[in-house]
Amino acid sequence: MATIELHNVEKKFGESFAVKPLNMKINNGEFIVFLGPSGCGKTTTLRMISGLEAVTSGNILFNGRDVTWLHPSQRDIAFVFQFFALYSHMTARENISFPLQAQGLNKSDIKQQVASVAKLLKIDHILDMRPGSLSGGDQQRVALARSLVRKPAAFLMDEPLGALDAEFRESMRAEIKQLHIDQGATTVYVTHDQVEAMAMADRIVIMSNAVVQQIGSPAEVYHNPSNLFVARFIGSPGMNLVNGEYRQGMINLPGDNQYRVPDRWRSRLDKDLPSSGKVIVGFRPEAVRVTQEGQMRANVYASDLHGGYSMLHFEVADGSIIHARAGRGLDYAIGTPVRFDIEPDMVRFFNPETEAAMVNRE
Amino acid sequence: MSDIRLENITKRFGDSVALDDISIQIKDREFFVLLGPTGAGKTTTLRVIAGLEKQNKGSVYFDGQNVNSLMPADRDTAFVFQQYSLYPSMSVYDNLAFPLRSPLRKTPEDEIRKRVLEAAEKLRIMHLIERKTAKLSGGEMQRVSIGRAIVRNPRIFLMDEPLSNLDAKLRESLRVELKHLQKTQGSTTLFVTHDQIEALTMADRIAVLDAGKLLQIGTPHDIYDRPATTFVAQLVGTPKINLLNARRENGSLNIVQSTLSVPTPMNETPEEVLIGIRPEDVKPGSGQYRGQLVLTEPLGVETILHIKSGEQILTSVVPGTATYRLGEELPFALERERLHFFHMDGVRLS
Amino acid sequence: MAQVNTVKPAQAAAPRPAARRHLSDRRIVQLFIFPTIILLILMNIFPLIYSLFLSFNEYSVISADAPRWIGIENYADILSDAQFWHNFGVTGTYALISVALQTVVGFGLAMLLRTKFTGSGVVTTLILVPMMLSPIVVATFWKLILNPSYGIFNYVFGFLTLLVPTIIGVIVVALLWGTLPKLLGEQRANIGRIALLILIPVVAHLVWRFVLSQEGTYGDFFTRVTYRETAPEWLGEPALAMWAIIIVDVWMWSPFVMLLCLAGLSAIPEYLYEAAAIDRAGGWFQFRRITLPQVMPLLLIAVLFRTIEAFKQFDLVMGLTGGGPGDVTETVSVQLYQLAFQGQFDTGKSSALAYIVLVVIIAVSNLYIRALNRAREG
Amino acid sequence: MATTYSPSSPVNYSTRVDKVGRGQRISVTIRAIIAVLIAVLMLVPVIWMGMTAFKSRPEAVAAPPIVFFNPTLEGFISLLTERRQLSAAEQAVMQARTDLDYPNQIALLRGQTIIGTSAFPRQLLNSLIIAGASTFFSVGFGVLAAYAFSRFDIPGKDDLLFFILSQRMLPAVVVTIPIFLMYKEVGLYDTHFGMILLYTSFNLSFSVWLLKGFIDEIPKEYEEAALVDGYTRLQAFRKIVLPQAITGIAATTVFSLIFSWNEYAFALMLTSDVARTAPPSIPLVLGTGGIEWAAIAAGSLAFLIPVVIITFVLRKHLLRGVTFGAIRKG
Repeated sequence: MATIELHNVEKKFGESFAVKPLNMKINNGEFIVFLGPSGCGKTTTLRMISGLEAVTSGNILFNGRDVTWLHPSQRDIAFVFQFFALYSHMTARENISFPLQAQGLNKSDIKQQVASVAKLLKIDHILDMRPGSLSGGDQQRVALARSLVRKPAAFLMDEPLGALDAEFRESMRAEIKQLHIDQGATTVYVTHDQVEAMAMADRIVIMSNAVVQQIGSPAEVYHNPSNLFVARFIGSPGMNLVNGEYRQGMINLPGDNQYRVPDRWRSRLDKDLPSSGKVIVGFRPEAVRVTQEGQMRANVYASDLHGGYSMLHFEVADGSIIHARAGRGLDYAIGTPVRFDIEPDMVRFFNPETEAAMVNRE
Repeated sequence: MSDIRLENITKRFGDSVALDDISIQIKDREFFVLLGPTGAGKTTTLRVIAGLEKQNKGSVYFDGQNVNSLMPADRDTAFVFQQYSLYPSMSVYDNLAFPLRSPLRKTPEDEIRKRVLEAAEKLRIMHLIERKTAKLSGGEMQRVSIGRAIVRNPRIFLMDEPLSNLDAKLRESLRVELKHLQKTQGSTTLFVTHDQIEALTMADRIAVLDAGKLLQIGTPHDIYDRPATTFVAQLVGTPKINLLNARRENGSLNIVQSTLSVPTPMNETPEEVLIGIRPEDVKPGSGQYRGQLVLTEPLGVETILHIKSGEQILTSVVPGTATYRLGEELPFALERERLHFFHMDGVRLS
Repeated sequence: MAQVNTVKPAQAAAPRPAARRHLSDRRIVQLFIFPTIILLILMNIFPLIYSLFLSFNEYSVISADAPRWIGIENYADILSDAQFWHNFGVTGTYALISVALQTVVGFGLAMLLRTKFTGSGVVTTLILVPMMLSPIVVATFWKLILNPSYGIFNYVFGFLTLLVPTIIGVIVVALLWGTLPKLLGEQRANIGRIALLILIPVVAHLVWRFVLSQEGTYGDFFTRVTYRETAPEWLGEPALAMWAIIIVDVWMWSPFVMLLCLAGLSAIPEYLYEAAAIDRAGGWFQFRRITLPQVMPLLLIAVLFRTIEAFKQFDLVMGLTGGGPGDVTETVSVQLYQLAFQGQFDTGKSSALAYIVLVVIIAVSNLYIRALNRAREG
Repeated sequence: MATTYSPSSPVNYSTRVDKVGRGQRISVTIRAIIAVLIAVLMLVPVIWMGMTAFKSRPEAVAAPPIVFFNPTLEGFISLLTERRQLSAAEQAVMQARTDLDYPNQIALLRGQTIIGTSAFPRQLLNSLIIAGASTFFSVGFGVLAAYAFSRFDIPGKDDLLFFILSQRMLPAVVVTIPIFLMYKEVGLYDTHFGMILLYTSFNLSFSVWLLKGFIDEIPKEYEEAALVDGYTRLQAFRKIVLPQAITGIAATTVFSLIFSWNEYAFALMLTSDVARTAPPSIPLVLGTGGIEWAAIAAGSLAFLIPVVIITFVLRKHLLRGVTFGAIRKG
């Protein structure tokens, strides 16, 4: 397996940065996901690691060896494309055995290896069919089989679930993660879907306009987003962010709501906030507690069922909407006033100027 | 505003049947959602109501008055398309005014101006009025196309998957806004989507369609808690419902290839049934059942656990804060009264 | 979304139903199609029927007497006439060779112009200009160019044959492209390539000039090759006349094949090549298994379309040789013209000949339109 | 578990992806040079014709062909004028006169005098009138039929479309014989109206197919939204479809113009003098003294220049034009 290191890897088209200098190390057998909105540079980074895209500057090391200028075929990587990249005029079997033929293995070896990988991905029944007549899910399985059969040092995947329709996406997500656990291969995965990233990744690299916003485990980026972008991007809906002003332990929120800051955070807020005292209070929808004696007041904007749970949407005085997650029974008519509180250990604070999160070293 | 009644509507394209004897009653001021996979006939239903498509059999009633013979223009419906609903070469103002300048309505210019600005204000697109539609973002375009429907205050709003081309974050916020707008305006709306979250969150009532057949009509709670068929059960709810094959053996149902068994819900349960268990009804931690944790998918607010019992793999949903070790033996319980039972052909046990 | 405040009468009065005058869709369709159909019937169907009737008569438009029914005599005469089969043969060989050459040249040009370089758009359009010109005018000025004494063709042709060694050099370098870095290592590979590009033509030229042939202008080369005293008279000599027409036809229409191939090549998704690269596929494999299969349908359409056009060829032949010298280049349509509008103006017989040609063309174009529809849906 | 990959494993350079390394730039430049060379070679005939148009009569037929010469308008003058050979005496008289205008001075070089304008300008005008009028009608009727075919499922639509296209597949000669008879009967032979009628129906099949391709690309939803908003089908066609089909209509118009401008066979057989267009007459430009290549080249140049310019203007739609709108983009 391969460890992959990126030293100051950078990509520029003319004067504009596609990827600003990026330094990180992907450990052996790790499942890394590059997550970000379209055009943030995540696919370009993946293509630089694969060699399909030339690096403007910086080096890429596989197991400590510099492969920056090596041709993709010399990097012993497998690349799974969003649109499967299957040769339409060949059957699934020919597609899977093709990379082995290119390496010059003999017929019987190829036959045996194709059979074992087909069993692993449960596609032995479609080996003799053409990709054109297969469902999206099956086509992606054939593409996975083609990359798996070569036992490459690393798997690179560019939004492999993007072209599938909803019913396949959920099951394929679990299958790919299961495959990773069985094979233990270093995998670099690119997606714009934050649910996929959370579900599959050991570590997530969140990018936005060519810059890495945060690198961390799913739990870290969910509970401790490093800035406003990560807070909004992760979670559906994203973190509630309300502007307020901090005065010794209390925050004035719009609609003359007062929020008492938990003691743990008080010293941090006293020190690090800008002189104006402006602060952004962040809390996940599940951190909202609707109770009669809640500190804050708002009016119900809408309430709807999400299946296993319900969502309440409150309109705060400045027009912004707060989302709260509640049990299934709760249903409020539009406009009813409501009081709520925030779970103390799930509240986060952000510096409005730097957009960075306040870090609270207990 | 008015109510709509579809009576045994059948529509064929060549020899394929797009709509097979559909009868739906939509009440005044109701937000009614047509839910189904692509090709289920949802859009055809909208087009039949709007008069863009002529049904082979059955008739359409607006407030009890048969409108079969009316041309689209005379039915006074508003149609918000999935895309291409705005004329690219016109400004936002002209797009909004276009329906009012039609020969049918002949409204004076100052009246048009008043209503256009009013609609723009309601949809927060005042700042876009003079801009050419080609330069708008996806979200702005959809707001303008909804605005164009509002400005006419038609009898019925017909919306064909207006949110499906937008990115996830925009979809979430527009969903809430659209629901709020409909509730405050009280306009009869027929909304088509293939996204079950949109159906559950926005609808007063949902009709589930598949391959031209009407499977079930009911409130979001009916559809989620009492799905009429396995198709409806699997369509609604993420992660997907567990569907397990079970055989009846003297008073209890044993799930095939696993050690799980559940008491029969009623006396004359058929030999073989399909049991539906929602992931949130599988409660690990304590319980009479045993299973091995083979995979975890942390989603932040909650975590999906894949528990293997025998050969069957059950998915369960637990709060994000809970921590489990991969491969560990897990005890778990099943919410007995929230289980679903279906005949082998998918129809719910009555 | 109605205004909450304005009280709308519950039973909204439906606007006056269909009383308003507006055309139903069916009426509109009839109105829109009517002129086209009428014109086509008037100018196409009716004349064809009329000429079918004439093909069974003996009639000449310049003679006073009325058409005389003679049954299928006209057809029998034509089909038994050696001249007809000769002309059919001429048309066939002309179509075959010219389309084959156009396909090779066109496909080669498409492969060349495939990767965009600065100005590739202008170059492509420049190459496309000939096919847009009027064939008769093209034939006229090619007559000037092909003239043995004051035409430039022989000189350019002579010069071109000199270029052959350079082309060989380029091909050798292209073939060795992959192996050179192995032999000379990565850096020095480029130097090796450039050296070969220069050396091969010079050596070839020297060998040619001093070993194989004596002094003489470049034009001489051609005379040297065909062992003849005078420069080739392209339009005068029976052996060369057909080649002259083919050269002009290829010059005019290979860009058409190139255009279709370029469309086919640009439709190939990039990730197929990337997947092949990652799977360590060689250049030849990529061409045979990815490029060719994807371009084939459009190439087929180009070949079919050109075959039909070559079969109908009239303007070029009339402009260049008028069917001469003798009847060496007399295609079927030229014979038809001479039969109908010159000499005895035999309208009956020429109508019969016209119908024979019609049947053949309809069969071939039927194939073409089916292929066209498949490509459109494909 | 993975094989340790060794750089010596067989490596084949794929032509596509070596944009990573530096070899790519060299192979692209070589391709570019060869492509430009071929483009120039392809255009040599047209350029040579252009040069000959400005040569004097002897220079035009010089052997070996001369490349450098001082351009003169002799070709154009002999193309556009009717001339008479002067006797030696008359030439002497003309030599002495100093009030000769430029064309006559040139004619005098060849011992001739201009007695009137030639038929060529009129033929060029005929070409323009017939091509222009027929294009106007064919595109006009074509856009209506194309809209009907594109938006409605007319019974037997495909056969009808095939019938319309097959008109275009027939060799001109085959169709001309019966029309020649009809026109002789009805007195349309060698008349502008007759030619316009024929060219219109000939171009119509092309316009319908090409315009149908363009209209197919305009989403139906625009019109349907207008219908629902209270507009009739006709108004929707006029207000929504036509404005968006402008580029398509323009391209079709220009293509029809080029095809009818270039047409030779019909003009040769169905006109003799009154309605004769340029194509059949260019090859026959015989000066009084043998073939005047300079004049012929001048005629060809005047005829081809507009087509070359239009080809550049139209280059984006060339693919659709020559394949009757069937193949649009790759």
